[in-house]
Amino acid sequence: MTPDQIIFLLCAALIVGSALMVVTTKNLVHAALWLVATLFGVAILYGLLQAGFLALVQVVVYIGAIAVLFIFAVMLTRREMRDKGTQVNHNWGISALLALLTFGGLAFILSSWVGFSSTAKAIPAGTDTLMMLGKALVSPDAYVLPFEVASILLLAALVGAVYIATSSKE
Amino acid sequence: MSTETIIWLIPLPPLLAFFLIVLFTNKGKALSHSIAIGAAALSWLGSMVVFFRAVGVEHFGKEVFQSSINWLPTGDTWLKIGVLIDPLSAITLFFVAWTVLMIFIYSVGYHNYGQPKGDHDRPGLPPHGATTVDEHGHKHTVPSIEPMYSRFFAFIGLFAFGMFTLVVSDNLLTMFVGWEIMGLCSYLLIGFWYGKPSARNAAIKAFMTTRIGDVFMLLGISFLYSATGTLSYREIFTERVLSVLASTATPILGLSAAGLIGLLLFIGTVGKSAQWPLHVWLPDAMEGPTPVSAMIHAATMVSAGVYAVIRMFPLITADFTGHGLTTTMSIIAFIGAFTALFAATIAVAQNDIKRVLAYSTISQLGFMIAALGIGAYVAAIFHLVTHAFFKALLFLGSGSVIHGMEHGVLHTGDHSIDPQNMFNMGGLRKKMPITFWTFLIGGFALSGFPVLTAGFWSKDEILADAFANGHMAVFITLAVAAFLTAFYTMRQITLTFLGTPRTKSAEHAQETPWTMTLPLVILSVFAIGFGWVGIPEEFPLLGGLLPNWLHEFVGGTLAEHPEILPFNIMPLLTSLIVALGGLLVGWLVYRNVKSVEEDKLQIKVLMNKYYFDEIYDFLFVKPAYWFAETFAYKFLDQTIIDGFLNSIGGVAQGVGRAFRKYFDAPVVNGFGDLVGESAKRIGKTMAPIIQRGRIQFYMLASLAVAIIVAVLYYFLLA
Amino acid sequence: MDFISYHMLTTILLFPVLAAVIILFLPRDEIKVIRWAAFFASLIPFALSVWLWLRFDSNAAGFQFTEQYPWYQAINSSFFVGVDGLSMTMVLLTTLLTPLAILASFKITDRVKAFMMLFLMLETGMLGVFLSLDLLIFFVFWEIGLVPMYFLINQWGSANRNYASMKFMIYTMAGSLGLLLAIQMIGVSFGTYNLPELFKLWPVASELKNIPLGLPIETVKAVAFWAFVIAFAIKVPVWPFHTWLPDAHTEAPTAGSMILAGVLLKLGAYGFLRLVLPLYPAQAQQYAGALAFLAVMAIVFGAFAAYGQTDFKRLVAYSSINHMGFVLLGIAAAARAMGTMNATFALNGAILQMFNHGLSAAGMFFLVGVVYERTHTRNLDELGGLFPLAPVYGGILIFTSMASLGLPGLNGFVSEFLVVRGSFPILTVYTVIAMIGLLFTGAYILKGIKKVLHGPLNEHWVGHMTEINTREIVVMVPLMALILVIGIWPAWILEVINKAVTMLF
Amino acid sequence: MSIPLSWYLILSAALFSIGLFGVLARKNAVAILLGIELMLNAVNINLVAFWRYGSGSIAGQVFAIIVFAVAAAEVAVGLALIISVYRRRTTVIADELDLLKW
Amino acid sequence: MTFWNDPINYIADWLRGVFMGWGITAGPANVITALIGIVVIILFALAIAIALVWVERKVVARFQDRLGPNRIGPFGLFQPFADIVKLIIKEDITPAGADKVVFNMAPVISLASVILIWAIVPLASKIYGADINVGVLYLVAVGSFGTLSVIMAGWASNNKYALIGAFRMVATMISYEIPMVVALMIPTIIAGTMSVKGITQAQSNLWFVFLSPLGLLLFIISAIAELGRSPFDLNEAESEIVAGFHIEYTGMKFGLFYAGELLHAFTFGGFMAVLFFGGYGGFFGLEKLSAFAWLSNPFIELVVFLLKALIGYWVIMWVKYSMPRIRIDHMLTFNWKFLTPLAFVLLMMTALFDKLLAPTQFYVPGMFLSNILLAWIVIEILRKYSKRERIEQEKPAEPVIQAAHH
Repeated sequence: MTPDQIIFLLCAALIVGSALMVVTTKNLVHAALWLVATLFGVAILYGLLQAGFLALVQVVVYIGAIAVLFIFAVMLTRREMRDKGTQVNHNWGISALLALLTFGGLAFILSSWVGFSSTAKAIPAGTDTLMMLGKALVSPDAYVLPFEVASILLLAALVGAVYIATSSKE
Repeated sequence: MSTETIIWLIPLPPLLAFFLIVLFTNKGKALSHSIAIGAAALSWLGSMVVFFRAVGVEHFGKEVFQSSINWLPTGDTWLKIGVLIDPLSAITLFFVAWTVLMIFIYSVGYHNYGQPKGDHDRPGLPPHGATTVDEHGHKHTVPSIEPMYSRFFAFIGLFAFGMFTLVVSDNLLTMFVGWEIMGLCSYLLIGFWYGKPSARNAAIKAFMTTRIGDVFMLLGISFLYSATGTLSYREIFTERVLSVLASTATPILGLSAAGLIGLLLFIGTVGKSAQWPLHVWLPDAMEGPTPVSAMIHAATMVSAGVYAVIRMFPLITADFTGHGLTTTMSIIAFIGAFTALFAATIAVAQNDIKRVLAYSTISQLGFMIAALGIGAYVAAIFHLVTHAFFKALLFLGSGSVIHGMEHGVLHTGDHSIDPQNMFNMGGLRKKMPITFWTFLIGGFALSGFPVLTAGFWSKDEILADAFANGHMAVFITLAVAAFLTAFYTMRQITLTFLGTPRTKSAEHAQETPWTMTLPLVILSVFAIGFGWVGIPEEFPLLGGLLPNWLHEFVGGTLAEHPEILPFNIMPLLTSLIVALGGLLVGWLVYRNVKSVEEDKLQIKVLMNKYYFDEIYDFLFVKPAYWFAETFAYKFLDQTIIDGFLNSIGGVAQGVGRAFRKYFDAPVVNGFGDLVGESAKRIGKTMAPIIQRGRIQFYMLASLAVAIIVAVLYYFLLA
Repeated sequence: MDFISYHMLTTILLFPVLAAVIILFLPRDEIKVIRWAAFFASLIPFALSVWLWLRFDSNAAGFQFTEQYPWYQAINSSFFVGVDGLSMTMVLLTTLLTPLAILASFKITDRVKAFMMLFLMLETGMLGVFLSLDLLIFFVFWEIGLVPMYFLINQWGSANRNYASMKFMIYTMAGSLGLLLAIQMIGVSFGTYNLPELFKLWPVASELKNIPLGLPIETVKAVAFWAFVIAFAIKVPVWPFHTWLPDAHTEAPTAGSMILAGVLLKLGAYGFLRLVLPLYPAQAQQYAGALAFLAVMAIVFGAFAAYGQTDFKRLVAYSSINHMGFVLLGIAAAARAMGTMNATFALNGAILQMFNHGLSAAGMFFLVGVVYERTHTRNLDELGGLFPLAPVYGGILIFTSMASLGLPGLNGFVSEFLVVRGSFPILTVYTVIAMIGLLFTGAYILKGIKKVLHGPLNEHWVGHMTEINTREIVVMVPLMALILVIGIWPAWILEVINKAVTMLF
Repeated sequence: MSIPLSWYLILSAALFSIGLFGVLARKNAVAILLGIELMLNAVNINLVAFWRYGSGSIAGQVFAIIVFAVAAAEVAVGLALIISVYRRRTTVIADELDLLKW
Repeated sequence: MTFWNDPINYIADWLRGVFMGWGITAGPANVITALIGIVVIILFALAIAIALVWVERKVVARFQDRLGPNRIGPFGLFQPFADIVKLIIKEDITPAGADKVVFNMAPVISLASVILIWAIVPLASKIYGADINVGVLYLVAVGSFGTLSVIMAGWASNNKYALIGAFRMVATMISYEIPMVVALMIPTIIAGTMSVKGITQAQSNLWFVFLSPLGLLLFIISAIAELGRSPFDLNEAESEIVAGFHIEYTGMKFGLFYAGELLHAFTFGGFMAVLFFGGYGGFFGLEKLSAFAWLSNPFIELVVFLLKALIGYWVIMWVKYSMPRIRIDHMLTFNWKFLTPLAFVLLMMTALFDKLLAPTQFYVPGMFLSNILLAWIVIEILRKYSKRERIEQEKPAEPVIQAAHH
């Protein structure tokens, strides 16, 4: 039981627990908050995996974005918050079953994979993964194209979102 | 500058002038005509330099000025084009340069440069005159300036380019180029006043008629080219080539290749020099402005036709053994002689001052052709040159007369008077003296007034040649033609200048400005003087006073010098008689004719030119149009071919319809509908159960299916 | 640049389509932008092909700038392009005429976007035919060129456009049907569509590996020959197959007629030169007489029919038939006496005639369009007396007419002279008959000028018939310049053609 | 590193399933989006874990980043859609948006 | 290694020694030491915050031509402690209908978001919490917690003013994060690293302000916006929404927000120093001379850094107290239509020149001049624009139509 494992287990607990809250809690705003917790936990996981950059990006993108999500939740869901009725539709039971099945199936298939319980070798000293990542993202013989495409996607999404959200005006 | 370079440059100034005027200066009248005249003067200068250098060379016929360049790549060889000045082209260049320059200058006056703009003149119509108010407040109607002044100079510039090109070129191709360009210009200039229906029809007539000739000429050129592999004169007119051509036979009329080619080319000339039967366009061409008639239809272009035949003389006479004309030659001789007489007879009955000259042109060209037909090479050239001078002179003179008459017409304001009709004139002698005297000189030259005039010497030489070589038919025909020539010339002079004015307009006729009279004077000098360079040695008294330079010089063009004819009194007497007789008779008859009615020669058939226009119209023009419109287009294309196609289309449609009706609709569609219907019914029953529009339900279902499939897949695999 | 210079032909070939795609994304209402975009887009291939022309080595035998990419390996068909002197001239002509045509159609305001896109696609189609060295590719582009033209006529044409476009379509389709079959047969028999190879294999093939239906080789060849000939004859068009042309030309929009007359007709003649002569020398020689007969019919009846017209545009359309007849005459003559000096003359003449007709016919159609735009009639009897109203236009019209009349000093004469010169010794009688056509060429041209320009000032058109404007002059200037230059100094282009001809045949 | 890969995989599987449940079962459209976020994160955990435990290639992180981008885009558009739907129909309950019904 | 040239490690080792002495194994010992370090840093930050209270009030007073606190202690130095006492003894109200948990969590997160930043603030070459290779990004990331806290507070207090304030705050923060990030990218590009320490060292010879003055300007503006201080203090516009998101907070909770804001401002001042003024170092290479070697002593550096940070903080205050509040739409327009484009242009330009000129001697002048040029162009554009605006305003009939097609 090394510190790492302790930390891992702690934030695993955090993640799963708050994730469950996300999908179950009645109050949508709380759900969003729990989501923040989940994502924060995931960020810590990244940290554990020595992907500091990703961890930070996770925080920036998600927790930043979630704040917005939050606002929408608040703005849109007053009525749902008033009635404290159920927040799940009527065939949630089947859904839960299927979700469990999925989990079971995944776990089963994964466990039958050879590399299932492999452990990581330490990252050799002096390798700057951040540098590698940066180079990989922009070097023509690596991932510049997907990267650019992703940026285009973002732009398109931005424009589209603005358009959709404002179209019903005037 | 080397002579060759100059020769290359001679045709260019007028072309430049053309482009300059068309593109830039067509608004400025003075600028335009200065450019044009300047260009003509440059070419004239060049031509003179070349001419006198040529004269300076001993035995010029043997070594000539020539240079050539590659033009068309043909397989592994090149078609060369170039320039050549030999005695023939040199002397042609001489008179062309002179007449062209004179006529350029003349045009300035003729188109009323310096006169006010017309009151209601339109481009495309002759100027109608303008009203001016003098200091006393009197209204005068004066000639108004040509609306398309600049355009005219542009056109004649282009024309000059064509003519010079034709003269200096050393091969048939570029000659043909110049030839056709002149054709275009004559078309444009005849149709200069395109507003007049008569003018535009005349233009097309001219172009088409000459084109008939040109097409044959093109054939001839192709034939020659394919037979000899070259088009350059110097290479064709060699013993070897000529003998080959003369010896190869062709299926047509048993002519030799040389003869056939000669004939084809000659047909081109027939068109261009308006020989019978293609003469009809020339009289109508008089619709154009008079300088045009003078230059194109008297001095240069029509002469170019003759020039071409003279050029081809070695070819035509390739299989000419000396006695007994070849088929080709006799055809040429016949057409020439016949045209000479035929045109002369028509000329007798014409009342339009320009038409008379037109027919006389035709007939004079006939003289030359005939001369060539009988092998009188030098005589032909001689007459060509002299004729160019005096006929240009006459035309310009007539133009001047018309101009004067128009002035009168405008002054009197009586527009019913046709200023070109000789019977409206008379007594112009006093009104326009310069015109009168120059016209007189020209007329006498035309009718071959003995000794003094150039026309006498040239015509006499032709007659002498015909007589000496015993072509009596030709001799007599030409003699009669010469008589008629003298007669109608005198008729013209008498009606126009002598006696008393027959109309008010004639009374108020006026001498024309110096720009018009100066060329008359200069040309009249040549009309007299040029005859003296070709006086035969054995001529009594005069013979030998001046060396027969012309014969020496021009004769050099041919491989072996044409022999000097022995002198014979017969032809001399003939020409004296016909000339003087004709003049005398003409004067006696028309001395005191007061009006058309008193003219006994107003014979219908003559006045209507033997109905040639009507006949052609009936024989060719109308059928051609019918053939084109009704047969070729309406019947062949629209009825036969398209009809056929449309019927195919119809059949196809019928088949298609039947197919649809009896197979598609019942069988195929039936089955299709069955499938569709059943699917629809199934859908109707299932929809409410499955398709509830709940996205999450869909997701759920798909997930479930996915899982099931996955499980099955896994276990089936395992 | 390096990429470009290695993929020159594909660049020239595909740039128009690329441009069309870009134009697709321009806003529909920005008509000006679209026009200019299309115009400049079409200028680029022209610039490139001029560059190509300068880089082209006329002395080198065979095809240059070749590019080959796998395309349809299952049947050994590859995307194979290249140029020799023959196609080079045609490419130059095409890329020159397209921008002019686009510039000429600036007056169009109806669905400009679609119009321009179709036009650029059309350019690619035509270029493809000229460039491709693979029978299948050749056919593909041959058909591609068809579709945009159909829509151009059918959508932007005048009154009778449906009939005309349908006729055009069906006619050509009918022709290409046989073409396709013949091509497939060759492909099947030899297992390749690669032209240079076929040139080597096919003419000398004494027996075929897998002959369809086990026919004797001669029959097969003859059938294939006629299939090719009819397909191309329809496109040229040769006499009995010509009736689609007057309709199509007359109904098409001005720019359409320009391209139709300027380039599309050349496709047929090009097919003759590129495929028929090299592939079927024997058959060509055998049937040269027939071809010559059809050619002469085209010349003579074309001229007569043109003379019989009262519709200006139709007149010009028939003149195309007449002129293309000379091309075919030259080809026939060459086919009869392959390899001789005269054949070289004839072919030089024919190819140059193709180029020249491209210039003059395009010009004529454009000028007709100019009048039509202003007076909205093409009826010669209603026109007339326009010269005083539009002197500059008149001048240009006369100039262009003279070019197509074959006036010496302008381009038409050179080529016609060469054709006549070449075919006279080989097919004397036909040539002589053709002269009638030449004569009536003059007749109908002069008729056109007379009926449009000449005559007293026509009051009815005062105010309608305005002077030709700068844009239109800009369209005409390059054509006129080339007409004059080729007329006076044809060597620069004829040398390339001549070299190509001497090396090809 | 003393943590076996399996832990990460199981964790992500769990997170994924939870998200899936959220997507399938939640009424509120916004909540559905939240579920999707969870699933995406589960994926990302896997990607990074595989990167860390796999051999040298950086691909895992790159994919993760691209997934971030996709997620951001998805949230933006998704919310925009929800907004406009809410404007028209004043509800964000997924089950009430059943215009696709037969 | 003496206390003087490397205090932190010195103490850390000593502590470790002590713990080992108590018989704790190495691993836990390290952990404990680290925890102690964290606590120290937090305490240090808070201490600064307390000091800042006094500084703020004093400076404001001077700006407003008052004396400011001067009763308690010399120059009123002990005023802050009085305040704290006051805050502590105030009643701690949680409004009815508020979401308790969230309501109470918000101020904590708010302060935490600030203190987290201090983990990477390089106080001196040897005195800092951590030197992570993505420090700059970390700054941004932690900033988003601030956003979160604000919206939580605003929503949880179940008060419309609070919510409005929160919305405004979030709008500001989210939108100004963009120019902020870009402004951060500029030193990153120049220095070639995202680690704040690396950036500081990269400026040992030349401050980046000389390479990218515009970058500094961008940073200041967006920093102020992030802080939500005047002129961007829409979130607590007293005149409209009383106090914005912390309207409902009393006592120490409010205190936490307050301290958080002050500390945040100071921190940004510090980052201004770090990113553009050479941080703790940047003596233009003086310290390399043996005569000035003492400059690189940690304590000197610490002092230098604090001074620079104070100057930055002072600038922010200066702006705050001399500028009026601007309208929310103006603010957003200003960001989206002006600041963001400018930021991107500047970013590209910087990257370009950095690539082109980096090794050459034209580097510094090139960068500087290009910045000046850009600035000039921007000013020109602004002038044209405002002129047109003015003309349109002066036209009487226009506004209707304006409204029409806006």
